[in-house]
Amino acid sequence: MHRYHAGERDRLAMLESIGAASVDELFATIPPEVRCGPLDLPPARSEEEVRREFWSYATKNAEPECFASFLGAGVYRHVVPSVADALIQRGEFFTAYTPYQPEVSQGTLQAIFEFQTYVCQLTELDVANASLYDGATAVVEAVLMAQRMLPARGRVVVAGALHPEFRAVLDTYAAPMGMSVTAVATGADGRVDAAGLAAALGPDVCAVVVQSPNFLGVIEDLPAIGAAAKSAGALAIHAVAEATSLGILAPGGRFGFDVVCGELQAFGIPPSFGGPHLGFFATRQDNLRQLPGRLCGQTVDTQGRRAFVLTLSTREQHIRRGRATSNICTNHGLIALFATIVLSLLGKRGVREVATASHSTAEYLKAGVRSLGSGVRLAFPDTPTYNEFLLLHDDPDGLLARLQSEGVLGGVSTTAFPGALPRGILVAATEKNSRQECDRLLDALRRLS
Amino acid sequence: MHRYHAGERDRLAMLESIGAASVDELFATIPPEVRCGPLDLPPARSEEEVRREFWSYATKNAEPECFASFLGAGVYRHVVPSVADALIQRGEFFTAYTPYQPEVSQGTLQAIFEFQTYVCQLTELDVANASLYDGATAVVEAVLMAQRMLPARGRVVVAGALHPEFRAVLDTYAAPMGMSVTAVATGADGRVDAAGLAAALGPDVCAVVVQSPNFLGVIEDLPAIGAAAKSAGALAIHAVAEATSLGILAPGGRFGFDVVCGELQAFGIPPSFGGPHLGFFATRQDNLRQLPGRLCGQTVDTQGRRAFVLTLSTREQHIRRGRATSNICTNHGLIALFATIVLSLLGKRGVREVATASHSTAEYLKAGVRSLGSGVRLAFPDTPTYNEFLLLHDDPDGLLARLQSEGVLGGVSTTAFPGALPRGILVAATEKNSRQECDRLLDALRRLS
Amino acid sequence: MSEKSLRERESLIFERSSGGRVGYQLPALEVPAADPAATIPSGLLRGEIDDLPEVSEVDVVRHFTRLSKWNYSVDEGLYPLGSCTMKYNPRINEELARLPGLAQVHPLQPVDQVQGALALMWQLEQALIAVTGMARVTLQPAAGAHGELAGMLMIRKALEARGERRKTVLIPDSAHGTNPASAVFAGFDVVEVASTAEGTLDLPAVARHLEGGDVAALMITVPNTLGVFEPDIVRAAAMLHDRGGYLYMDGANLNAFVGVAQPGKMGVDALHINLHKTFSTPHGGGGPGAGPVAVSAALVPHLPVPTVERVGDRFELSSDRPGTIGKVRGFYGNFGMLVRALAYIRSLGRDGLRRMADGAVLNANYVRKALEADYHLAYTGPSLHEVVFDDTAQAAAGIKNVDIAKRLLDYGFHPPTMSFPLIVHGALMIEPGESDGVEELDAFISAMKAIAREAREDPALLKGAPTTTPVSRLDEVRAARQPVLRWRRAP
Amino acid sequence: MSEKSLRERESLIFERSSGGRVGYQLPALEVPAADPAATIPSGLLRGEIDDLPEVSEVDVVRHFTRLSKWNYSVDEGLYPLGSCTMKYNPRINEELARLPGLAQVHPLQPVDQVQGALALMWQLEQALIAVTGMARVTLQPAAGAHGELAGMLMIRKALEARGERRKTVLIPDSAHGTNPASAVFAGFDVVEVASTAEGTLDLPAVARHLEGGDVAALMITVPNTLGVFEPDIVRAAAMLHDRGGYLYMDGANLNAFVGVAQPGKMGVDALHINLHKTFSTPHGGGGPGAGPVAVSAALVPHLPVPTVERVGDRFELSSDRPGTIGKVRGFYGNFGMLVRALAYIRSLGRDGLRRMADGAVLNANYVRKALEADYHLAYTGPSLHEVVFDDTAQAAAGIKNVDIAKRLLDYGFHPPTMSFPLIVHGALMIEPGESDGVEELDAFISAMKAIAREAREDPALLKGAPTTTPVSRLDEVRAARQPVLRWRRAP
Ligand SMILES: Cc1ncc(COP(=O)(O)O)c(C=O)c1O
Ligand SMILES: Cc1ncc(COP(=O)(O)O)c(C=O)c1O
Repeated sequence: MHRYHAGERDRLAMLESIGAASVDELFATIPPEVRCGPLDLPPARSEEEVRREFWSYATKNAEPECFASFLGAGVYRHVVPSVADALIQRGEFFTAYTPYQPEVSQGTLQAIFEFQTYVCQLTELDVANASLYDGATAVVEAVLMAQRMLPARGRVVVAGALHPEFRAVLDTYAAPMGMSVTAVATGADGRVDAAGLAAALGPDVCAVVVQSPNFLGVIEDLPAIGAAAKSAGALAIHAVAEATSLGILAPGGRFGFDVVCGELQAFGIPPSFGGPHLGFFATRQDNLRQLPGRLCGQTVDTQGRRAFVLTLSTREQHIRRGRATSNICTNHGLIALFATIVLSLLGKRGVREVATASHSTAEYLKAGVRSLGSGVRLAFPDTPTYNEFLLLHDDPDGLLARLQSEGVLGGVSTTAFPGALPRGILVAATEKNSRQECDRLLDALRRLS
Repeated sequence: MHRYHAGERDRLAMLESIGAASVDELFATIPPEVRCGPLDLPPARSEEEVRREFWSYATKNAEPECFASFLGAGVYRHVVPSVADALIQRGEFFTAYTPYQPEVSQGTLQAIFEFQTYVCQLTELDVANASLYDGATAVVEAVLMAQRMLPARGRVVVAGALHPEFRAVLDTYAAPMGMSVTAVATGADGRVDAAGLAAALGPDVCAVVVQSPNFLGVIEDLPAIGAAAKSAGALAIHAVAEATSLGILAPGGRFGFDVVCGELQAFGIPPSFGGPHLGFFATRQDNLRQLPGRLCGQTVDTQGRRAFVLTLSTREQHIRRGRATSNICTNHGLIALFATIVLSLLGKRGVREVATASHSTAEYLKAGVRSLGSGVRLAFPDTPTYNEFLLLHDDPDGLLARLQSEGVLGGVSTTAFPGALPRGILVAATEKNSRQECDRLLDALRRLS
Repeated sequence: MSEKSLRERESLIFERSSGGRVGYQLPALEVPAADPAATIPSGLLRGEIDDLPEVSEVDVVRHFTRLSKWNYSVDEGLYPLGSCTMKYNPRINEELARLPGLAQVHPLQPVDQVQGALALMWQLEQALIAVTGMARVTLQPAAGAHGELAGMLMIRKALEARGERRKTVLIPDSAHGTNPASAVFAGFDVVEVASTAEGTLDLPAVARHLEGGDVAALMITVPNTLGVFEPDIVRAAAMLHDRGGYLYMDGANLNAFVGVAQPGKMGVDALHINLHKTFSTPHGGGGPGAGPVAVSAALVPHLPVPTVERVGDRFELSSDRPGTIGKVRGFYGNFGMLVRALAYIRSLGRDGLRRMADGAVLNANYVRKALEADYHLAYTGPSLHEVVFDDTAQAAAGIKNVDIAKRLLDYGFHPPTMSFPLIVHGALMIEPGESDGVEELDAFISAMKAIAREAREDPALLKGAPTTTPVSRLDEVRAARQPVLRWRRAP
Repeated sequence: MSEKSLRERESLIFERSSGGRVGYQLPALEVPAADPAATIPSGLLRGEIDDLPEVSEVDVVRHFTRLSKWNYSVDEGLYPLGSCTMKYNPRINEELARLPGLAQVHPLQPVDQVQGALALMWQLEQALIAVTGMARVTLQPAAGAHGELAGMLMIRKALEARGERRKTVLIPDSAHGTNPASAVFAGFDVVEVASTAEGTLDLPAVARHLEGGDVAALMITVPNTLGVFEPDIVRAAAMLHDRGGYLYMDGANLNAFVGVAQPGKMGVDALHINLHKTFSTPHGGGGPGAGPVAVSAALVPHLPVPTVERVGDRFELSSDRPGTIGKVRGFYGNFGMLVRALAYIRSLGRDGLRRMADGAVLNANYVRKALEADYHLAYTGPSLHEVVFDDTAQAAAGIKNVDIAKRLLDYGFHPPTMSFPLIVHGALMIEPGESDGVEELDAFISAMKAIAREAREDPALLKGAPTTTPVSRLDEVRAARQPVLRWRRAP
């Protein structure tokens, strides 16, 4: 017998009670033509053997923690408090299902309520859901919501410097839903070109999506973009890929945006080769009935005690089916719990400190690059950035390879992405990058670029 | 303020309620001449910084898991089920105190009761305590118990191949207690020399201590030694350093030994540079009142429900003070829990399999050595061993260094120990050593010895 | 202050805030501190976020430890939630997913730096192909519903490639809510097909719909949401294929027949696999999961990009797939869950996976047999991995399925699924899974039997249940009518 | 079957056993299987151990998860157990102690292979020297009591080195039980010294004993077990030293004055430091701890071997110490706990350690002040880190300290220490520690006040307590009279 299953004694006793001669008998309804022989898989492995196999995968990856790493481009390496991972490993959290039975799920539910609150605080909006898959799908959900709210308008305008992954996923979803996507060119300063935006807007536009800081690291002029969207009657959507930026940057909520959504990975979620990360979605109270995904609300029990419960589920697929506000069911609950714990630990002071430290470190690098006088230069030397910036270089991949051989993961090459991005390297800095790491990068850039 | 402490607001409110102007005031009773200035220590470090410091310690050690490792000599590398470490990390277990309040400690208490049962099963004795510090102090406690029971006898006889660490600790404790220690020479077959034992015994001997498998890996003739001890009127003590051996070898309990005690580290406890490991102690029912350390017993609550409680504590220091059966207070509870979980997982089949696999692997190595015909040879080619054996070699340290450079930790050199041990290498094998690792060792020995 | 009130109530983390407490310390900033007011236009800045909490590390540990204690979980006992496949989540998988060489890998490192990650994904794809007998698998979707969408988008693409724009997707009325929702978000119109009296697919009805020529696909769950194998699945596939349609299989119930049968032999064109069900990645109180989609050769050209391709002994990420639907999410999938699923497959191996299905089916039939006398079976077809009772037998006493469920909480068990499948009114959908031994099932059965007795003899006990849980029944109407969805500082 | 009975009762693991279940799988044996019957004399072999359990992995996880839920722990709330210094156990320390480069290191690897481990031990020794102001520290002892023994053995050796064989050790009657026990196991005779009316050391009595010339040492706890600083400690040390004796300090209460004062300035010759108290290594439900002993220059020659020595930028293990007492345990100490303690010291740093003492003393005085009106203080000297009330005020109602303690369980708190110090009859020894914020202390205080009220108004509530715990009061007499100390298969 296998360690994950019950034993032979159980099997015999149960078959007897069922009145079946063998387990095979219980599969009698499955016709022979769909049956299969033994699976083409290796036999059961012990923990030791499984460990060996996975250690071998792990050692075939270059682990950023062993380098001075400046990788970002949507996935950031911030501090991870030890407590967060320890707590999510409590069986009560990670082996529970979606909290459909509130009487025995108050732990998960209260944590979701706290998560929703954090998202509202970060975004300065009224309501937030219990999580979505990731930043890309969160942006899609926002656009789909806009379409539902403005069904006569079939076009969405997106800033050119929207994360290419967000954009790609939006393209996948938009066409079948009968929507077209117009991108606004990025100006010479790395920001949305105001004239281009104005030109792109029109009465058929249901939403304007702008990411800030944008994919090139640049902080967008949210108030202006929000106002332009509003005056065109479209929903304004602020997409966030580097959520720690919200520690110092005002969110779209402050500027009348209808939705602030995106990715919370930056709050300590492991990169994990791209997932699971953490999509979030916040909007104004008015849009509540159109909100995609689960919501947890406060109520009382029969004895008047405060308690929490999943609510407003008439928006959801299990009730509304084909007319639901989204098809999402399983979301990213445990990662939302993780972020809730991280945000609780960071608290008022830490959320700000992470942002200022990351920003300061990036500014230090930018100053260093300015004085390098070598083969790299800042793409947008005069535009404010948060913790990431684009370095122009003709052969970014070659340069990165040379940096790597000196123990530096210098950033992400723009050649990895579709579209007409300037050739160069996106360099991201966080509070985890020591001054010494920064100096190593600058020194290597001076010599190798 | 520090993350481990409460905040400034608390401090002010509390001082006010106490009616003190400052915290310093509360220390007024400490005279100036014993006061100190700021401690000569670095300032508070963040998790990231602490991690960096400890990673640097870790990388300055050669990690046996990265080698083909045959280290043993009292500390063994057996399989460690993932579940065990996950469970002992539940805060309810590792942040609780000794279970003095049974109503809110049934978890710890029931686990101790199960631990005691496992020890009784492994040793074939009647009662076992809740753990001791380690194998060495367990042997000492056994000898001290013998002395209490036979106060007129001031000498203890130990087999020469008792683990040198056990022996050293015994020496430390024995003299102040007015006891002398006589060692019996090891015979040419690696076992206690029967004639030597007979000669050492006498009416002044309170205990005979024999380790099996002994420090040289050899299985002792427990029935004969037990009988000799008995006929001299002394307590027979079976010390165990490689507890997985009890999966196939009969314990002293079967042969009339009074005590079986020693070290349970082999059941998956991390080597951890020597501790914390897990001392155990089992004896016959008759000796119950003389047993050192804590005991957990079964009883009922006021509603007749089965429950567990620390019991027979009149033996212990907190009641009996200077006349206690031991001075131990804090023991190795969490490690005992770990072993309890490992033993539960291994169960009837696994406990035996670990032993047969370890034995088989060592036998494979011994056969390989026999056919090497090179510079190493088995010290005791004709005496049964369990999973460890002594390879004779003139320059064991040099040979080990050469093996290490090929990625093999070949074993433990006998030159590291005091006393007249034959020059050579103790080689230990467990179920974790693959055939390929064994072949690497044999091949390297052939070439390098 | 009442007894236990301290431990049974836990404030919101925001209410615990106390001035000057900190829960974390950052590494000392060694570079000059940049003043955002100098580097960023002030109109784009914000100040401190006032309502964020100030709590210490121990406050946080206690808060979430206490919260956790109000949850029920697989680690504590049977979790017979139908359709959810709650099974043991091995700890080794958690350990492996956290290996720094896996958890810390950035998705945009050059492929040379991530050969281990790609190898792992490739191995998982191969394993899922072995299990399903399908042509290829995309690991990208984040959950079952997401997989449904990806699958339906592929079907759409395939039709487009043939120059067709069919709009209709047939879905039995027993289907999970995500099926119609996903079809709609893929741009289709859903036509619901009523189930037969046996609760299975109405093949003649399907045939009638096919006549219109607009049917893009049939979405069907196998075994269906009653736990019954769809007897006509092969015929349905053939009929669809004859009429240029596709068969989408909801693979949420795959656990029932792994190693016994293969969707690849049933004529399925696409199915999602909830790794968080069949392959034991933890449900996490609501995810994350992973919903790989296995496809037939017909849909391979339309897989999302990138795919992992083996080239000699190297692995590559390929986006060279002209017919692709594109990407359905960022990067390559919920890699952390893929790690766990592959570890689970390796641990169980060929025979263990088959025995997993055996165990699931055995357990469900054991529970069915034991409770048949006490609870009504809406459909009596043979069960595979789950059995759906209803509350008909208790209706006379005014007892509803929810009352039975809540009373079960008092007996220390998580209840079955209730409001699903919709074709069973007052459903009690029980899926015990294969992890549990007979003693746990027996305890559950005794509880269910005791409740059946109580329903007859003392129904108020059920109506008033639960009484032993941290909170009693909630005012769900109030939650929805006066939504309070976030904390705000009391004015 | 009664409600909740399933979750509130958990069988013994042995009772869960079911034929054919396995909880673990070993790696495949690749070498030929040796038949022990062929390699080992049959008389020395055993067969399968019949009563070992057969359980699956999920059985084990559930078993110990359920058991854990019956415990109270620091992670859940205030644990005001006097003398035990229950404080927050940081998770980062658990993470670091498990680094493979630390946890997997074998103690008998050549020193070149373990430079990191030795560096860590050396750093911890330096840090403990900085805290105590003593000359050197041995990290070998496994716990406080073990440290006491090591310290007393060193004193014995020092006397021997001077050719003296003194037998008497003076110990105040307020001392912890391990003090006399350790002195006896070090071969001394204990003479108990009655405390003064203030509960402190009776200096004239010490002086009288010293006249005999046989006093090897005085063992004294600072601050003492009432939480009061010993006012005469410096004078006592001088008197002892004048007469050739030594001062052993029980350092269990060191938490009270770290960064404020140093034993090195008090004339202490040896003290143990319970790393599991002051330096937060987890208590683990009964250990493991670690009990390093810091010594004055006089005892340095007698330290246990080996010591860690720094030679240039290398570290060595040295056994070159002719006056050593030898070894008190295997290898070098509970290294895993040393890792945690050093991490704690690094995390708190210079100022954090001082603030730790501040917090402990502040919290104790806050609780004292708040409860003074409700509970009787046996000794009224100023408190440092703990305060000892007694049950005198409740005695009229027939209430004992144990009744108060058990009632506190119903309010969700762990009780104070009770049967210690022996000089306080009916003691309630409260040490809140520094981890808790004022709201947790206030909750505890309200509970204590409520109980004081109940003691007057409804004493039966206390006598019948606890009622909300997994079990009620136990029959401890039965446990001792009819000892059942292990499970046996029912015949
Ligand atoms: C039958 C069925 N289909 C689809 C789904 C949706 O899967 P997911 O929650 O992974 O999105 C579920 C989940 O409960 C299900 O039971
Ligand atoms: C004052 C005092 N001394 C000594 C000890 C013994 O320490 P340990 O339990 O670490 O052996 C204790 C432990 O409770 C104590 O409180």
